[in-house]
Amino acid sequence: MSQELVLGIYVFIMAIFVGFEVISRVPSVLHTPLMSGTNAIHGIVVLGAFLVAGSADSPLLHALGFIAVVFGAANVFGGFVVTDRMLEMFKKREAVQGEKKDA
Amino acid sequence: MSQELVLGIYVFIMAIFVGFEVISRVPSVLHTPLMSGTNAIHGIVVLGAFLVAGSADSPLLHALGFIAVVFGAANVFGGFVVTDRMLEMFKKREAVQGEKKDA
Amino acid sequence: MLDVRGSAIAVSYIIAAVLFIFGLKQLSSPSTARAGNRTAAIGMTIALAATLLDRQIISFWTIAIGTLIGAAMGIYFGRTVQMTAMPQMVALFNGMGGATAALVSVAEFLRLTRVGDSIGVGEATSIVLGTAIGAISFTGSIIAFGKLQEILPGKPLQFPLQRVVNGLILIGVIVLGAMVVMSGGTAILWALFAAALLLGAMFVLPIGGGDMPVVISILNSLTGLAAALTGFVLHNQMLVVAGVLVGASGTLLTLLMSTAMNRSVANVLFGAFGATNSDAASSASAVGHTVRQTTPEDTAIALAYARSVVIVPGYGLAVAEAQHTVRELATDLEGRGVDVKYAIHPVAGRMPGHMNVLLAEANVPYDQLLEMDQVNAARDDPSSPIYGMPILDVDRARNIIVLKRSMGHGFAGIDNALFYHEKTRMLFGDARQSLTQIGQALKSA
Amino acid sequence: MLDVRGSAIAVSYIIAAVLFIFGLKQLSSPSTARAGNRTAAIGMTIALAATLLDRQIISFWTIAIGTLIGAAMGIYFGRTVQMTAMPQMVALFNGMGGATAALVSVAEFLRLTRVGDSIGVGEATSIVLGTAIGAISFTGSIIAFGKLQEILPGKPLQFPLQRVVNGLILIGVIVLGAMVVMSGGTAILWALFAAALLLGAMFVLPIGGGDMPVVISILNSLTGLAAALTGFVLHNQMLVVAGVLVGASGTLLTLLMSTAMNRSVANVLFGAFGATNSDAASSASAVGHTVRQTTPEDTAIALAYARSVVIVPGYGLAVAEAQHTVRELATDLEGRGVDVKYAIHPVAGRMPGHMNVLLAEANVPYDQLLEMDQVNAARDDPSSPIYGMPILDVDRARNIIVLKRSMGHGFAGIDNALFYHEKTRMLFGDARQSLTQIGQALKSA
Ligand SMILES: NC(=O)c1ccc[n+]([C@@H]2O[C@H](COP(=O)([O-])OP(=O)(O)OC[C@H]3O[C@@H](n4cnc5c(N)ncnc54)[C@H](OP(=O)(O)O)[C@@H]3O)[C@@H](O)[C@H]2O)c1
Ligand SMILES: NC(=O)c1ccc[n+]([C@@H]2O[C@H](COP(=O)([O-])OP(=O)(O)OC[C@H]3O[C@@H](n4cnc5c(N)ncnc54)[C@H](OP(=O)(O)O)[C@@H]3O)[C@@H](O)[C@H]2O)c1
Repeated sequence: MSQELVLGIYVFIMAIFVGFEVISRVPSVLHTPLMSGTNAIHGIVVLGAFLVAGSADSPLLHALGFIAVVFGAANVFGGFVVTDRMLEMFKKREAVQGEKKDA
Repeated sequence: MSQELVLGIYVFIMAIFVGFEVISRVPSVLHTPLMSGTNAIHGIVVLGAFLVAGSADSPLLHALGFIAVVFGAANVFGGFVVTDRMLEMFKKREAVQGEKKDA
Repeated sequence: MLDVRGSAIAVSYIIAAVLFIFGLKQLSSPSTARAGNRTAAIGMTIALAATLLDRQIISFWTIAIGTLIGAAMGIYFGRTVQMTAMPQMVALFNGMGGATAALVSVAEFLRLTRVGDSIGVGEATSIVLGTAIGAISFTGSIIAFGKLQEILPGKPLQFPLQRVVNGLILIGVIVLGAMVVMSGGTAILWALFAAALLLGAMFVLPIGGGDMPVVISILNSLTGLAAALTGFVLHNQMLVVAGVLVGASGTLLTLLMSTAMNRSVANVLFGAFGATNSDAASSASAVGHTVRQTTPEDTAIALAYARSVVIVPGYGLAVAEAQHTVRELATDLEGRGVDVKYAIHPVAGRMPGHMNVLLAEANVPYDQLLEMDQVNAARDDPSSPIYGMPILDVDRARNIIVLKRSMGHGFAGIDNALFYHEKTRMLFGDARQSLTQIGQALKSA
Repeated sequence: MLDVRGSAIAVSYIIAAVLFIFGLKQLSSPSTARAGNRTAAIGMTIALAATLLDRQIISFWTIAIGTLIGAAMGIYFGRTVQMTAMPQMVALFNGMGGATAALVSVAEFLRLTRVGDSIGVGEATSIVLGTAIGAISFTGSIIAFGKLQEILPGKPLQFPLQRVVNGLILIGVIVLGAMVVMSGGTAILWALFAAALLLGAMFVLPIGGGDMPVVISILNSLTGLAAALTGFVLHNQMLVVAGVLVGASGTLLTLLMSTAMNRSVANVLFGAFGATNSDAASSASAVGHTVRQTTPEDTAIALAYARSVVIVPGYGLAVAEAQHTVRELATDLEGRGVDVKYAIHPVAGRMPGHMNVLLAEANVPYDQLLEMDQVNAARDDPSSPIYGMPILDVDRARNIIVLKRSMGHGFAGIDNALFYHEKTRMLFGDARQSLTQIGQALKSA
């Protein structure tokens, strides 16, 4: 094993613990936004697509990179936008009633 | 920055998150055992003392290593023993009553 | 050793990873959840901006055009999708993420092999797994999307020897993967890619539409894993952290749903639920209990004179888009001094927490949504496929009124003993129409 | 690249790190806490056994003898210490851990410089910080031990220009550390070590005995940090993880205590609490309210005819070792149908959660211990140094009986308005004696 692999394993394992600890605190009311929010986060893989598309020197790599960027960007932007839309709707009783008075 | 340093920073940061997440779930009833249990865990630094004492080739290093091993071992053994003693006393209502019947 | 630019990029990635974690932490309370999503989006922006500083990138055109197109698509769909269609949307975006991870893995392989260096075992393994998992997640999500969007039939699609065929494809993927790790070869990696695409589709096709939420959740965690593997290939720890966070989230939600459905994950994936048990279900309904009907007017009177009304929204309410109507009805009842609450089963709707989103859309404040705290496992019929699933004790109510269009069986294809309960009255019709009629009747009551 | 043995050691360390985390997770419930402590101990055993496989180790004698002596000491003290003396014990063990970290850092420096290689800035910084923090933690803990054990006076020890002197020592430590990082030099490192030892002692001496719990908690987290830094020097990530976990724990407990005391951490460390405010305190007591006394017999009757009794244990109960007596009294009262509960202030006793340990020792089941859920911040006197500290609303009770030996002021040195409340009766005398007398009176009541 290389020292880098050992360190990588630590990062991996610690991330698992962080993930389970943090996410197990999300109440079930918020599970749909959680799902679509994490869905947006894994779109971060688009940075790999940036690297491929930006350094491509053959038509094949260009094509692969382009498709990957399109898909990845759609994942990221769509994911965050739709999650924000959902969470905008979650309001407290007072907020909802305040709004009704305004209307 | 070396790649190893970058990885080390990730491990460090992730450990901070794990630590805060895990420990913030410990109820205040258990804060004294938590303090003495974590106190035992930092005794793990005795493994550094093992390395120093085991590879010493000068009287000074021998002395430093020896003192460090004694202190570190006292920290580890004392910490775990005293925590175990404390936690042994924490009992549920039924357990306590069962014991009283036995007596 | 990283130079100054490399160090700046590395530090940006660390900051992004921390922001992702903080974002998820903020998601744990409705009052901070929106800020949490934005925190994560800021992390994403920082990470992507830092990536553009990478010296490897020599041309920005492909990136710019690709991002524009992708962002336009994402924002358009994200803005316009109906809240009832949330599960499809998540499936679609998830598939895109999976495709990205697979394509990046393949491209990295092409780059690394062309340079001529032999790839290390660790890297090759990460590439193979990233390609396979990403591809499975892509086609699996597309099929799930098709089923939920009702482009494909929701019923489990089965054919003889299906499991054998799927098993063979799986073995093929594994063998091809091992070959790539051992001897390289671009052609083999492409074959692996194709086989994994096929496997993803074949794996989801035989699963019933009612089980799609679980499937999407699993595919979500698979895409996270594929992203983390890409991180190993690119030596980018931030990607590993982000991917693992998503993987953990998907795994937890999957376990939670299967607990709430009282079925193992394996049963969901391989049980072809809603197909095999249809005989038992129809025989049960043949017993010929009587069903009592009611009218919107009678319902309105019962509601007006109730002290406490508990609304148990199901998928029908979502499909009929009656969340606003039910909200108006509830406001009316509250005006009359009736105590109104919503009791939401954890797997009501088409994804976990889906009903909460729909009711939030209809302006129901989140502190009025009761989570099912008193669940009562296992009831009357041990031979039923949903025996032991946590249920809401609606039959403890003084009166039960069920709103649906027919005596149809829904996704699960099982008869519901509640419909024949002596306290139950059925109010047939589209949920929105029925609720509107009740509302009108209530005004004159 | 690590060879097979190196890989085995690395994997063992990873397992140990995971076990530490699981151990702490189990500590979050009283029913699994004991198993959690053992899980951590297993992790420790695996880690130490793996270390012995290290090729660097050529002689085992020093290790064996040192471990034997240290283990014997640790086990003896751990077994025999009184539960009331827990805080001292933790301080002592903590100091030993700090000393170990400092000595290991110094020894690593000696080794690395003797080989003649120049040390990298990162390593040198870790060594300097590890040495300084470990040394501060060592002497600081020893002074805290002395204060709690009443070898040293509990009152803040102050002299003119103290802050200036401490500031100068701190600057000295920083300058020496910078010199070591820049130019090396064993002599300078020893000077740094000595200065840090002095700083630790000087830092804790002016802090009052009542604030020792906060000090111990800070020193605990510092030792964790020192261990983590040693991990950086030894390229051992498990040490980093373990050290950071302890650091996080200490930091959280520190914040929690200062919140519960309604004081900032800075105020605790530099406020010399209990010294500066004594004038205000004595002037308040000079107002001359009347104090009403009661007798054990009257108390017994009041208790016997109460419907509900809430026992609010303070440090006096611990010092008098009356936890068993109070438990017997409570059992008697319960036998008479009185509802007995314990309400525990978060910083009652000498460390957080200390009272819970003492009552558990007296066989009080943990589900009978109420945590203070309704705290009421800020009461009558805004000029009081404890104004705003969360308090238990004991004055909402029908009758209040205070057990103490005198009208003495305790650690904080502040008068208590409760003693002069019209519903309050003072029962002077040692807590155990008073409680025993009440118990006897109760038997004949
Ligand atoms: N949420 C999750 O996380 C999750 C996870 C896993 C599985 N699932 C599955 O998803 C399903 C959710 O249960 P469910 O009861 O919500 O869905 P369901 O089983 O599909 O039942 C939907 C019901 O709604 C009625 N309906 C449909 N359109 C209607 C309309 N316009 N007006 C009135 N009624 C209408 C249907 O009856 P008619 O046709 O007679 O009108 C049908 O009985 C379950 O099968 C569950 O196992 C959910
Ligand atoms: N637990 C924590 O985490 C924590 C953290 C930070 C600070 N502290 C500090 O620790 C102290 C804890 O408060 P505390 O009220 O428990 O301690 P305290 O302020 O020292 O008061 C102890 C009281 O017990 C009485 N007492 C002593 N021996 C007695 C005996 N044998 N029988 C009967 N009474 C006896 C004393 O009165 P007589 O002399 O009149 O008998 C004194 O008033 C506070 O100052 C608090 O700020 C605790």
